[in-house]
Amino acid sequence: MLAAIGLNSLEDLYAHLPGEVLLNRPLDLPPGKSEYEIIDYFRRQGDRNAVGYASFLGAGAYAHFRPVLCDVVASRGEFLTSYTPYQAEMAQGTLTTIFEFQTMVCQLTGMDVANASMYDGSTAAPEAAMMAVRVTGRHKILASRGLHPEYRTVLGTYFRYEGGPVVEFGYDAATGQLDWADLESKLDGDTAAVLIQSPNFFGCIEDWKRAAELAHKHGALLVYMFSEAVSLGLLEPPRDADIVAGELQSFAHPPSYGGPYAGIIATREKFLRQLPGRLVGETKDSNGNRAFCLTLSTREQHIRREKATSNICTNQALIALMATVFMSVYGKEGLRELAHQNLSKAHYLASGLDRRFSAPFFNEFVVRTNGKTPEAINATLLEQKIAGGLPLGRFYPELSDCVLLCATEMSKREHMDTVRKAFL
Amino acid sequence: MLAAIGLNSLEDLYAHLPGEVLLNRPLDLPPGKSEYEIIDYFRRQGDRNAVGYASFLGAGAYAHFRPVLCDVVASRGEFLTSYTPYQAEMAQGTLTTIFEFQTMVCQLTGMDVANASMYDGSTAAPEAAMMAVRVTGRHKILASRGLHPEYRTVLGTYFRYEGGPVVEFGYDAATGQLDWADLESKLDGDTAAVLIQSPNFFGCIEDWKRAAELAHKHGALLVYMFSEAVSLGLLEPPRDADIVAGELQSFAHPPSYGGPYAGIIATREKFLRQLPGRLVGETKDSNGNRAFCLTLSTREQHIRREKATSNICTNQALIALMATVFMSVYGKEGLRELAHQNLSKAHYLASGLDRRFSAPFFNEFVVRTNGKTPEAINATLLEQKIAGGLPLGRFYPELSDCVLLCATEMSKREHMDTVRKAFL
Amino acid sequence: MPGKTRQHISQNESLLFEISSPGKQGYQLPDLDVPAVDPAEALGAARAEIEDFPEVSEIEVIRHFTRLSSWNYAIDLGMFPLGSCTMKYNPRVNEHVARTEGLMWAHPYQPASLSQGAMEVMAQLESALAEITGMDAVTLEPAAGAHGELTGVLLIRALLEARGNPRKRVIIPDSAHGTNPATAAIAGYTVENLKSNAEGAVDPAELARLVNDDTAALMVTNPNTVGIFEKDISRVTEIMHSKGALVYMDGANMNALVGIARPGDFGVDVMHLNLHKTFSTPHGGGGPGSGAVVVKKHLEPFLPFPRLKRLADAWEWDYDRPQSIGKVRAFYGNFGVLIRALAYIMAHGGPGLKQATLDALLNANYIRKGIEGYYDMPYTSPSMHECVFSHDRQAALGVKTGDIAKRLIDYGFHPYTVSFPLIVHGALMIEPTETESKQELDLFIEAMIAIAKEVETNPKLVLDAPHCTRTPRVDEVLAARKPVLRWKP
Amino acid sequence: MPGKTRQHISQNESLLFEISSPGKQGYQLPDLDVPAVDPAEALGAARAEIEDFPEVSEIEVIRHFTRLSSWNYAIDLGMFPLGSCTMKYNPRVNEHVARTEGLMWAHPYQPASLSQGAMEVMAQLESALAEITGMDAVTLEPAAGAHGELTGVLLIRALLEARGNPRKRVIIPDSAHGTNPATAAIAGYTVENLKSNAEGAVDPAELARLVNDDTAALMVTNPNTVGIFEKDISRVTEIMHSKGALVYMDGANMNALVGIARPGDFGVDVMHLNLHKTFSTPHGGGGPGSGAVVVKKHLEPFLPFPRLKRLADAWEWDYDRPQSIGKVRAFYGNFGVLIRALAYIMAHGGPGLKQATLDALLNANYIRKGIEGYYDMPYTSPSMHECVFSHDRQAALGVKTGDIAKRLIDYGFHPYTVSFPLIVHGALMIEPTETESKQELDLFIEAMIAIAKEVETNPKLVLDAPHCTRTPRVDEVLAARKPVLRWKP
Ligand SMILES: Cc1ncc(COP(=O)(O)O)c(C=O)c1O
Ligand SMILES: Cc1ncc(COP(=O)(O)O)c(C=O)c1O
Repeated sequence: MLAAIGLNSLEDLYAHLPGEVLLNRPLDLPPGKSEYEIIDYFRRQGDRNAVGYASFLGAGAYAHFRPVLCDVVASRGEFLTSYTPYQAEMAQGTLTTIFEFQTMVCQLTGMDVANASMYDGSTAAPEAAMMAVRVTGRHKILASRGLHPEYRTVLGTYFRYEGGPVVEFGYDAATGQLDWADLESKLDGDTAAVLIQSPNFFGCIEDWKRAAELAHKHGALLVYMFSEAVSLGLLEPPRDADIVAGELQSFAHPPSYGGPYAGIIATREKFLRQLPGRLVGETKDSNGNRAFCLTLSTREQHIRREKATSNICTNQALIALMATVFMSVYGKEGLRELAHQNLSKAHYLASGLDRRFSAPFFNEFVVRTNGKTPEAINATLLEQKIAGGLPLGRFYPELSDCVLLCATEMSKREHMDTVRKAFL
Repeated sequence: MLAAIGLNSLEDLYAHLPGEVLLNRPLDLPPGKSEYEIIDYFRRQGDRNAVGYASFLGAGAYAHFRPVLCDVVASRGEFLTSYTPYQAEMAQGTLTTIFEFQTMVCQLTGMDVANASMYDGSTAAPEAAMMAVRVTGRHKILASRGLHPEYRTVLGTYFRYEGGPVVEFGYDAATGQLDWADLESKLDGDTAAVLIQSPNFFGCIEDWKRAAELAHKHGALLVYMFSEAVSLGLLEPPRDADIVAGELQSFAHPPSYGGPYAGIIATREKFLRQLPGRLVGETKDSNGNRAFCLTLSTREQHIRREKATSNICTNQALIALMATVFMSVYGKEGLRELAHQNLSKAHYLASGLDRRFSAPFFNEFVVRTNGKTPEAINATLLEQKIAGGLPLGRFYPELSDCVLLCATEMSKREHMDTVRKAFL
Repeated sequence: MPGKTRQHISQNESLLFEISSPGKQGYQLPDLDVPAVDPAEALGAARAEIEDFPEVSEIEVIRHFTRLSSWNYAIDLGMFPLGSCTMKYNPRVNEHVARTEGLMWAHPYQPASLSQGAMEVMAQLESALAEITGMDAVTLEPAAGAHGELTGVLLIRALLEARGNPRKRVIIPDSAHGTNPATAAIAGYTVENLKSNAEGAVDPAELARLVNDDTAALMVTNPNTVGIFEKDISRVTEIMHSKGALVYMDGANMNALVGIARPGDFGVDVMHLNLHKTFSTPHGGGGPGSGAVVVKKHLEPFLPFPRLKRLADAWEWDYDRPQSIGKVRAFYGNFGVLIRALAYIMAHGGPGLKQATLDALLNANYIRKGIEGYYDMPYTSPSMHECVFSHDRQAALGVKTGDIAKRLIDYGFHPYTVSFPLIVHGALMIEPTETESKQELDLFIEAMIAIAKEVETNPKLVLDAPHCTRTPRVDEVLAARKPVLRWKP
Repeated sequence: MPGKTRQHISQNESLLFEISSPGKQGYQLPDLDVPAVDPAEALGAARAEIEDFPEVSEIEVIRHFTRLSSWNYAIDLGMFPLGSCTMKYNPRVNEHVARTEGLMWAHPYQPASLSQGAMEVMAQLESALAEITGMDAVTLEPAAGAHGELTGVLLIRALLEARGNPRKRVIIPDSAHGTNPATAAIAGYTVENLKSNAEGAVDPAELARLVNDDTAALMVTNPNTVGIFEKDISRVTEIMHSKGALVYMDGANMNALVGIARPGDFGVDVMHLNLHKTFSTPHGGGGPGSGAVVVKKHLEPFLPFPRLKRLADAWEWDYDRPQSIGKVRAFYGNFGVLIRALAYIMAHGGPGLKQATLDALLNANYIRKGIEGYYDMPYTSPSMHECVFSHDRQAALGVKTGDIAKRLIDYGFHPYTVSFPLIVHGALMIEPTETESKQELDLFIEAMIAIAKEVETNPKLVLDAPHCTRTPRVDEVLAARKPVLRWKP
């Protein structure tokens, strides 16, 4: 091949680079390893993490059972090793699954349109907020303190230079739901959106109907966020919200130490043009048969450049595919039953414990540690191969005597009993 | 659907069965379990077995590294969930891989033709022997005591009613190779075949050239068997043998507590019509393009019934496919290097130990335990999470103070050192 | 270089050997952590190289097999109504659990103390199969159905020998699968053909005429290969037993009986099960399978060794079986397949297994009803899990069952079983299994009807099928006339 | 019921919602081992049902997605020469290790004492990326390239702010990828367009003219999007630095430099890497990716928190980062993708990574040589890892780059990147990557030449392409004119 292009050595391929930019030594990295050694290495690293622990951690990353089919489908090379479906004629597989994904997300959220995925729930927050800014022409964002603390941090990072402030409003010390008075006092004519999360970070269900009324009264949009997608199996879809954004990790993806996950954004038809991210639409092929393709890309960076609705390009397609398979396997009945098991397990876990908040909850809730420290309780649990809940002091100093506990369909009764004992 | 076939209840579907044959109670089996519980159950059973042990067991089942691609390919539904490729027009995938399998088996063994697989190495022995009986019209089978003891047992079971005796000949107490005098003394005009294994059960390399000469001198066929396929990466292909039969488990399949494995039979062109099992042949489709299909089925049970060359129907296709991928991944150089690593590791393990036999060996060998009992040595190794070698007394009373040790490319030096210490 | 004889690359995948070129590698081994040994020195002679063995890169391997897989049809792509093959859905969780580390890496000779989990799995499966069949003991050693048949006939022979006379003949209905006679022959018996009656079933009178003191056994398939339950089965087993002969049942069609009738309850002495049929383990393009054999108490002493034995607190392998026929296979059987079968049984549970049977019967009868107006039915007794038609009506117009099968491919289905059983001239043997949806069945019926009409209006269309596959009709005669069984440079 | 509008079932897969029918189930949950709670009671209001949500069986799920997958083209099926996308082989061992139990089930909030393995993996990757790029510090938090760009520009802004003035403008060459300007805008900068010179490269003089005290940074891609190394890059970075501005490098094309040149050595202050390009993590139909950002020491204090911190004998997460820009994503990044990237680096090792780069350059130049006689080349400087042509010669005959791309599909290849970069009118942007064999490259060259000839002899053939796919030309205009973005009953 070298001969064919008239070169003598591979080094000639970059002989034209200016000398001063060249690396004139080998990379300081060990020589290549075999498959066997690589598997061995990661196996050893994995074993240094928690293996075989029962976990009661939630807080934005949930351990749900993963139907085997999710990996079976996502492991097929035709999906795994294909690119963004720009060439519709040879990507109908991916395009069809995204169209199904968009549809199911709409069905779950009660919205009209949904995109093909965002990076994750935390980045969906600023994307939704920026969308609201574009829609309303206003600049102020109101974010509930019940919104995942890390989501709020990300929101702040993105908005630092968006020209408008991100103002937080509090939660009701008794119920754990948003503080209506505080919210109302901060709503004004420049408010673009109100961001709430339900179930919120404390696991409490928010009253989105009332929040929507309030926001709309001031001409702001309501952004309904969620970090536990399974809750949508039982909760009323937030029909009055203007934008629904959240995290689908619960659908088939393991906690995986924080990523990759998949965010979603869904909204009403009328806001479609302001939606960020990729969209798949139905159309016809030249034989007149139904076909799908990427569409409305005039919103996107590769066409609109600095005027795009977002800078997102690569998204989380494969995770979205896993979620699509997950939703297909569980289906209408299954998703409801799954949610119901989460609800029941969490309420079993909560029974007898000193819950900090009174609001209804789904599969997470906050408990007081009464005397003991959260750390002490978790330490005793660790000895029994149980990863306890999240001590809240880190994110809410005022709740430093509280722990956020989560139960899912994977939580076994005997482990829950052990946890409960630790709190009594 | 019931209505469509004019029935009222599902029970009507078997109402015509005579009452006395009906089971008039539910099956005494527990109710159905979920994926989650099933995975949990087998996980628990697996954990009751040896997990995380280094093993030096061989003796017909070998722990070799499995290139990831083997499972990736064999897990594709198109291969995994297809049937025997009777309908060539929709099975070219399977047919092509079998054709490649047959070819690679021929290249490895130095034979002209190979079939699409047998159940395993042990059943390949009687199939090869019965084939020799058909070819020669003779009835006596001579089997080396160096042939895997379980293979010999299976041979005996199959041959009990074949009309001819299975006579064993011994091994040389010093070299561990076959006892030439004993073999020669038992060869006669009614001998259909001489079965030898190389490397034999003791790991010793046999002189198949000389064995072939001897067998042929008496008009018998030489059947060359192997249980460790990796040895073919370095050993001379047994070109003078008339039939080569063996076990391919080493190529991509884990020990899996004894099965499923995959047997092979290869032979010379002239014996083709007596070959048992399925064969794939090259042909053309109606466009004149190369295509493949099952062929020469007039040898088989579904056509020939009681006169078939064998009663085998279902074989080990998927295991053969894994082996095909394994051979493709390693290829010409790799298989040789793999064999070389096995050779080198085994010789490292053997160094300093009191080998019972003097013959050259590949990746297995017999050691004396000098004073200690094999059981005692293995007990101490077990404490260090090492599964030691196979105590031979069980199969060879005269070797009850000996252990059969095996090393593969997966054997780590530190573990080998531990094992060696245990013997000193 | 592989030329694009047809435009699309998926239209002409080369053989590995044609992709191969010197020096290409798809593997990497760890560095050797011990001194390298010189092969020639250590082994005497070492081979120079593996002549013509492929040399390809990793990406070429994955592409080669991925492309090839796209030429296959499979259960995962659609209905696979092969009669007698029970091509049902293969649950993927079974594949998952079969790869459980502690099970897949278990060595057959590792100490019993480190094998309790594997033995527990086998013990659980044995007892479930005994309960399902109504038999007393089980061996999981046979690797497939035919292997199970051999095991079973050897058991019969061993028992008769123990009683003093192995006898000479095994009676086999003319409707039986080829493995039955082939097996009897290996066990040293001569095969006596039993003619089926007008319903395609065993005729007790005819049977009684044949049986005598030389008769070792009857090998009967129930439901038989025309999908009909042998209604006289109890009478049949009596006849055999009254003559001191035994009854072997071919259990390939057990998918029709699980949960509703048990061979052990109607006089069967020994039978095999195809775990790769009734119990959903994947066929994998031809195997592996498992041919578990279940027997009545009187045959138990002769079962292959080793046998699972329960000690106070653990399982052990019992090799002390003086009357055993020996071993039919090394080690203990196709363990990996056994895991899958147990997982299937666990997932269904007792009620689920019966439901599956009922759905299998329902689907078969739904198809029968749907197409019986278009194809001849040689035997009209009620169908169980499969229904068998003949091509007589179509053959009269020059179209044979094999042609109809090929045309079915164009409609997106794998063909039914062609020209088996032999007692049906030009058979179309259709077994949908319980895992097909009504939608898929309706599409199949639609297709069969459409083809029946094509045979009348445009037979050539059917005779030249398939038209929609990348590979049109393959010349099997040419393949057999001058066999090319391997690639050569 | 899904009718067979086209004969073969693989020719018309329905949507899940069309296969769905009430009561069908593909799941089973364990029995609830705690008291069942009444949803309405516990939650106030519970939804009645998920309207129109699919109800299908397990076999229907596997068939649906297996069939759909057969409509896709992928790296596993053949060459995917998308310029700027670095579609190289995705080693399967990476998928395997990403599913290591202790890693995949690690919860981001589990105690550090139970996360040392995960942190070790990230630390290893950070140091490898620093060495490869010649930079001082790394954040693995960004989820993709564009996300990394945003992180990088925010870092620049934070540094400038710390120096007293964030400045107003970011200079971006007109050849840049759309994410560059889109990103600058989000970071609150106005974008200033830098016209490329006759070689499609940055013109130092022109740049010097533009930079002033309002200039925050230059976002440069090197090699640039026409596959040419910016030979004046050192001069360029000097110009920026001399004006107190910084240099951001878009590292999407890093596959051309690994092991031969390091951005840290030619003045780049901050850059992102697309681990899903250069480091082989699969694109998965559009993601997930990872946009690791590497920076020089002066930007380190501003990196997103938390940062890995080495204690005496363990890793911990350091949240005490007063100058940090904050977080760009929850938790620590796309960990699962990071595992794959590290596995890739380990498999290649130092020498292997450089070899991969050389092979990538070789393959791109081999293709350039092979087809440059048939397609116009707007910029003739030496190509690095990709080569960019224009359709001018073909457009004169009425055939555009998009048409040539569709025709390429008929030859079994995924098209190159169409009409990017914008500075090339009707661009054909071709990046083969190092993992393609000479055989595949020769087939591609053959195809490109054949098409060039078809354009002259039979343009319609090209204009109407593709002809060999199950889906012919798709109407994208119709899709955009009246958007149907979801299925409705
Ligand atoms: C009726 C019948 N008997 C026996 C067999 C043989 O079983 P196997 O193929 O597992 O050896 C089959 C399978 O084809 C069969 O259909
Ligand atoms: C040159 C260039 N820059 C930036 C990007 C954006 O990277 P990502 O898609 O990972 O966000 C891409 C990928 O398409 C690219 O090609």
